[in-house]
Amino acid sequence: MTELTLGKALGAGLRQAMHDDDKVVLLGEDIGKLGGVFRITDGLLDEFGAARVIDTPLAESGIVGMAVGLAFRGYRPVVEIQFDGFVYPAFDQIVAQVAKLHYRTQGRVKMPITIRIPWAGGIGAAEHHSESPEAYFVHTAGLRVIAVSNPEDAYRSLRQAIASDDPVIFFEPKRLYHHKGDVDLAAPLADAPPMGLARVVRAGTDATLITYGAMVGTALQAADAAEDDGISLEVIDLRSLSPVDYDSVAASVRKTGRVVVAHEASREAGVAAEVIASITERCFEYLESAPLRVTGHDIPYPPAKLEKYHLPDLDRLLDAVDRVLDRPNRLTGAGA
Amino acid sequence: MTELTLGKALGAGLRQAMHDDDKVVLLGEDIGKLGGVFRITDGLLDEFGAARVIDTPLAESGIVGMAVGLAFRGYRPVVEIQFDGFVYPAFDQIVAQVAKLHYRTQGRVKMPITIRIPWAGGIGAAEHHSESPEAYFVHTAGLRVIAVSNPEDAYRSLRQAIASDDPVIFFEPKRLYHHKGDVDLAAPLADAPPMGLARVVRAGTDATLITYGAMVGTALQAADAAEDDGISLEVIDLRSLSPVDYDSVAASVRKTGRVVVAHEASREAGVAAEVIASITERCFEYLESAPLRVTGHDIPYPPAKLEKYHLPDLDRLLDAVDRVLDRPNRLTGAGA
Amino acid sequence: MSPQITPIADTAQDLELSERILAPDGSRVANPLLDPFVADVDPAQLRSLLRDMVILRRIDAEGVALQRQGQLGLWAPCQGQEATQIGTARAIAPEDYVFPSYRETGVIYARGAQPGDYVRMWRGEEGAAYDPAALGVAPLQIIIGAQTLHAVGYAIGIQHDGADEVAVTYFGDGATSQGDVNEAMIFAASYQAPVVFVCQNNHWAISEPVAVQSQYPIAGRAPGFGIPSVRVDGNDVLACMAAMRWALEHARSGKGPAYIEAVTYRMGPHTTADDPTRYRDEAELESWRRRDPIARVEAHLRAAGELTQEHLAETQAAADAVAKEMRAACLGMVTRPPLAVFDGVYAEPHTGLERQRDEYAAYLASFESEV
Amino acid sequence: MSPQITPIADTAQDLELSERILAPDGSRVANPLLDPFVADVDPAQLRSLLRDMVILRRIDAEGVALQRQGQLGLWAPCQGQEATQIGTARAIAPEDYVFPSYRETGVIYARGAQPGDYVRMWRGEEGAAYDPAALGVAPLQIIIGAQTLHAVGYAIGIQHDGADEVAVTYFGDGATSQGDVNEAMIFAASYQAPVVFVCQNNHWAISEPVAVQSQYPIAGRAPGFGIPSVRVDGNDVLACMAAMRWALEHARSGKGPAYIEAVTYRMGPHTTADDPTRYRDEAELESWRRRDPIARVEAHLRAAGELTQEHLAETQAAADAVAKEMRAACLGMVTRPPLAVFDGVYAEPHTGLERQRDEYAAYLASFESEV
Ligand SMILES: Cc1ncc(C[n+]2csc(CCOP(=O)(O)OP(=O)(O)O)c2C)c(N)n1
Ligand SMILES: Cc1ncc(C[n+]2csc(CCOP(=O)(O)OP(=O)(O)O)c2C)c(N)n1
Ligand SMILES: [Mg+2]
Ligand SMILES: [Mg+2]
Repeated sequence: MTELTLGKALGAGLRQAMHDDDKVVLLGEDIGKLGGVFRITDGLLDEFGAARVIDTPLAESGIVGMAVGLAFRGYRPVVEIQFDGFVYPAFDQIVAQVAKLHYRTQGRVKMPITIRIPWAGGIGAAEHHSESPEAYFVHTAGLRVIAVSNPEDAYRSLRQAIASDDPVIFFEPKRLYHHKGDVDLAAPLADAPPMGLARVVRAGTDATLITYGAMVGTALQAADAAEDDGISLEVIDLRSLSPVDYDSVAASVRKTGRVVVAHEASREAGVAAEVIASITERCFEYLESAPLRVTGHDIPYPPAKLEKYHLPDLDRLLDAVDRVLDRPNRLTGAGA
Repeated sequence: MTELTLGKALGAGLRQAMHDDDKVVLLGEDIGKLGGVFRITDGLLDEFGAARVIDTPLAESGIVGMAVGLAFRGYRPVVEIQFDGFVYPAFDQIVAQVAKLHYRTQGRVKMPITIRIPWAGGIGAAEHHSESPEAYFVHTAGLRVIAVSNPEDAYRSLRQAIASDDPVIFFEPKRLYHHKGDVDLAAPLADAPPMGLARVVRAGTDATLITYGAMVGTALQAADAAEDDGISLEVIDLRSLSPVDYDSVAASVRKTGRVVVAHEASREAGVAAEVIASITERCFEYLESAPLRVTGHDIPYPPAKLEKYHLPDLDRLLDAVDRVLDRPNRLTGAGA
Repeated sequence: MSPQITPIADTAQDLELSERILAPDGSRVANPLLDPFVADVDPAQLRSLLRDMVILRRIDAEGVALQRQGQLGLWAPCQGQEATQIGTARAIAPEDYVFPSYRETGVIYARGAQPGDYVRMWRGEEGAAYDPAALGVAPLQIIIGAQTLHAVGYAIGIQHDGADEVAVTYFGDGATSQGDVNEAMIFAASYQAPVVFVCQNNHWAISEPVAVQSQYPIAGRAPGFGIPSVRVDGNDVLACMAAMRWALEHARSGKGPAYIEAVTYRMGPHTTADDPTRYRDEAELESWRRRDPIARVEAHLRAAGELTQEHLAETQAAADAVAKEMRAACLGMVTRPPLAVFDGVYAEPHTGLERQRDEYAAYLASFESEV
Repeated sequence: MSPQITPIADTAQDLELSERILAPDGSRVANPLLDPFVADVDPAQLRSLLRDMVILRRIDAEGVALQRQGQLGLWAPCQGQEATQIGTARAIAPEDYVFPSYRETGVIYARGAQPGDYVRMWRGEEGAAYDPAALGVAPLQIIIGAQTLHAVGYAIGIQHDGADEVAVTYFGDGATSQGDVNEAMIFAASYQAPVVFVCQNNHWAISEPVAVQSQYPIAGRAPGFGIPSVRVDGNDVLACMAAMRWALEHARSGKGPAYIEAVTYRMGPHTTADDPTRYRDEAELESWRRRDPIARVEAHLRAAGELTQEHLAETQAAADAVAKEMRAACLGMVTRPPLAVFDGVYAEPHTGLERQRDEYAAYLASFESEV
């Protein structure tokens, strides 16, 4: 085990993937000499050269379109989108080409493209630097969507994403880039659990708290706080947003009967809506109260000074937990 | 009352809006001499001239970006995207600019842009000509999303969309363009119900069937068929997908306790997920069975010869109705 | 300040502003720029180019007929563009790779398409018309301009592989307005990628004349990006072949991308769903009929005494045979079973979709058990 | 085939390939192209340009300082680009409208920004730094290149209104690779819209040298689209002003769009979050220090005996005063209350959002009632 930040774990994952398969090439803005604005690709240019760590012109549609062409040629491109809010110029290439070419050709043309997206808010950034666009990609058939929450998962699932013959949109929570955790760098990929599995991060019995990305940490804090109150929360890190591992989710819901789904992204037609609709379909008879969503508001990401009023935090999670448990709010006494 | 096809009703709506406000300008590919590939703008070039009915270069991002600039200048641009699948090159301009500029400027800069999208499948078309991208826009805060199902609504709500100071993504079901209905061309806009209201198209008591666009017709057929079986279905046409008129929806669900939500779009994180999650939040105690979704599969839109196996049809609706009513399948006897 | 290129006054002026080898009347024009690239083309080769153009026109007519008869959902005719498509495509090496739009029937023909390949997609049977690897041609692309970036990416792959192949991309005049096509030029120039851009300027993007996209010669854009370009008479098969050989040689020899604008004309409707009488003059069409790419080569060969009745008859027979095979392939196509809608969405198992497939299979099976 | 423009060998060669009026040492160079446009600029006016550049540099330094002190989340310095920004922006008429990127501090200064306007956005208080209508400047744009299309749309609006205003858009060298910027040129040329494109080629897009985007002069692209362009020494305030006057006159008089590439240099980091030592040589920076846009004007005025200690002292005092006001405005900013996150999402009531707002208000209120 090696202690690494999430950022370094991602870098290690890229490095290992490039060693494992010389068809893996990295493309993006500023990923070469600079090592990316988050330094995820730091050192890779020196190690693998400019033919495999490619600084591109400043055009996201161009980058993803170029990745498609490289995939046609048998490469496994890994694209870095500089920030979440800059993926939209590439939306057409992702939705109409990356996601559909395998289907269009009945599997004759593979699109083993990984699109890494530094993701989500809470870092006091300027507009477009804190977006949570995952639902767009979850809604897009033909893509897989991964969201990581810790260094170990980051290292493993990035390698899995790159090794996958399917296109993967890979979300990296920016505000965790400097969070540390143990990573088993030597663990063979073959022994790893499949990329699509969720993880019960903490077992519990009273209610299930489902989330992903940076909010997994908040959910664990909520579970701690709830425990002080005698409430046992089960926390699930979805890890894969498409497909969602509904077997694990349903098993938990059947046990607890109460559910909160949380994410930073806005609410309307977001991932939480999907998870709740699916839970309701599968576990209706087990539900003891209405599953609730705790999400960003349905607003554009607000200016940095106001983001704390947008992002779900510990208190909002606990408030929802209280509500699914039909308890008065533990903080305020309201709702009794 | 005048009998018009949905296509003609839209044309009449544009014409009226252009008469009402000379800041209304139309932009798009082939909307001038040709009158659009669906002839919706037929005659408008002759009537209003090339300064107000503007054939644009072939670039959707350019078109929407140009609309943004016109809005800055005080115009009310109405954009025609030629087909649903061609809106993605404009995604960045829509999501990062059209949807956010009003918020960015705290209301100082208005974006009264209407983006008309000939929409959805069932017309035996080639790839990218049958897409249902509405969930992307529903998930995007700052936009309003309208989907019409008949000439009367089309005429009225298109005028409302254009008159609205907010950006509206306006979905027009292609396969209904030739469907006829009565339109009151003289009804003053001021007397019309607000754009965001849903409509109970058919009252019923046993279950609520919620849908929008071309599937409203299928839902009505299902209600007819169910009636023969002694089942009373309430059919709701959402009309507005953002905001959804949850007051109307909830009123129906509280009455019937059973819900099917249907759309052509794929399922994961689609509009039906949103509607079901919201219904569950609001009406949990009223639900007698799990709300079900009947949707397109989570696949890219298939080749034309296979589209009938993708699009929800009467039988799939009835099958879901039977399931929410805990009845054996009325067609097959299965599930008993 | 910078020198302005002259705008094109009218479509008639267009061809005068482009390079040619064969004049509309079939006479040979000396062209120091292009001649060297087709010095080897003897009458036999020219007849073979003519033959391909005639066959292509026949395939195209069959496509229109099949659509009119309800056998195809749509067809995008390429009548009038035979010289551009055959002339350029015949120059491409088998190991090169082509990224076309949807109108390149002649290109896939030249790459060895099988009879069913012309119609499979337009009939709505499959997403791709043919096996890309078999032809060295990416699937027909409907999203305007998207394929140009793919070609550049592929070319960068060629470069990394140290291969001497070339990626070729075809697109229309309308497409030149798309961001993607411009980004493709920028990426290609930045990496000096071995890619050839072929703009088929057929004067129309559906109902919009090329002047909506550009009032200046489109080929004039490439040099600003650092890409050498040539503007050829797209109805002159020799000029097209010569230009393409130049461009391929340029790209193959490591000099980076090259750009061709072939000035041609779409004689038919945009697609079978289109009614061009709404937006274009019969007179314009008529003027282009006089520049027919096939008539031109016939006139040339005939004047040289190199075209016999036998040649013509053989060609016509070959064309009819291809059309017949194409029709038979079309009518013989068997639509895949319902569950095929789920095939090929993912390369690896996807639990969500598998469940949907199972549910739908059970649903379909419930009808069978009914009987 | 088409004439190739010479690629730029190195950054030093850059300025030689551009038009100038003032040489780096402050001496005046005859420029028949540009001179007529600044014939009226007397020493007093030149001093006023210098004054603005000095004040801008001071504002910029204050922005950096405020960021370092934790008062701003980020700052995008424009040090080195003062001549480009002041020279061009001073030529723009009040009724014209500007669509900037995020680095145009000098442009909003020249348009009459208030002290708080420089920092409001970077501090994270509001999405837009200032009232667009008050300055005739659209909000700072972070999405690279998006604003160029807005300028074109606005210009088309001007055209429809029959007004003689001009829309101006600023963007970087990196931005020229974006589809949007190319589409903007295409739309502008198609409609002959009164828009002026100002590319600030400051040699870097974060860590990428301009050669990644283009190995050829960027201004060379515009003519291919039918847009006349000029490449000016962006560190020469007179050349920038002259070029801008030419471009504005061109656009205002109905001749359509015009394009300026101002060749300048970003002396500081990309933003305060950037560390340029990772990717660029001190030697390159040093060579550009010798071409400082402010020093150049000072040298010129001093040599002409037109710059006194008093002038300099007055300017410095004015700069310090602006910086002080800016700091005070920054420190005095009051963050809006929590519920302000909901303000301005829609212009008209939205039932879904209203409900969310009410719920959140009730949730917040529940804490208050707690006490
Ligand atoms: C992104 C996108 N926008 C719009 C369309 C609709 N469309 C199909 S063909 C066409 C015109 C294309 O013109 P051109 O590029 O000149 O090619 P041509 O059809 O003349 O071969 C348009 C607008 C599309 N297919 N894709
Ligand atoms: C669409 C988009 N992609 C990426 C970014 C991230 N980004 C911000 S500034 C920048 C470099 C811009 O370079 P240039 O256009 O030369 O402007 P400069 O910063 O030099 O003024 C990049 C890549 C962005 N803001 N928007
Ligand atoms: Mg064309
Ligand atoms: Mg720059």
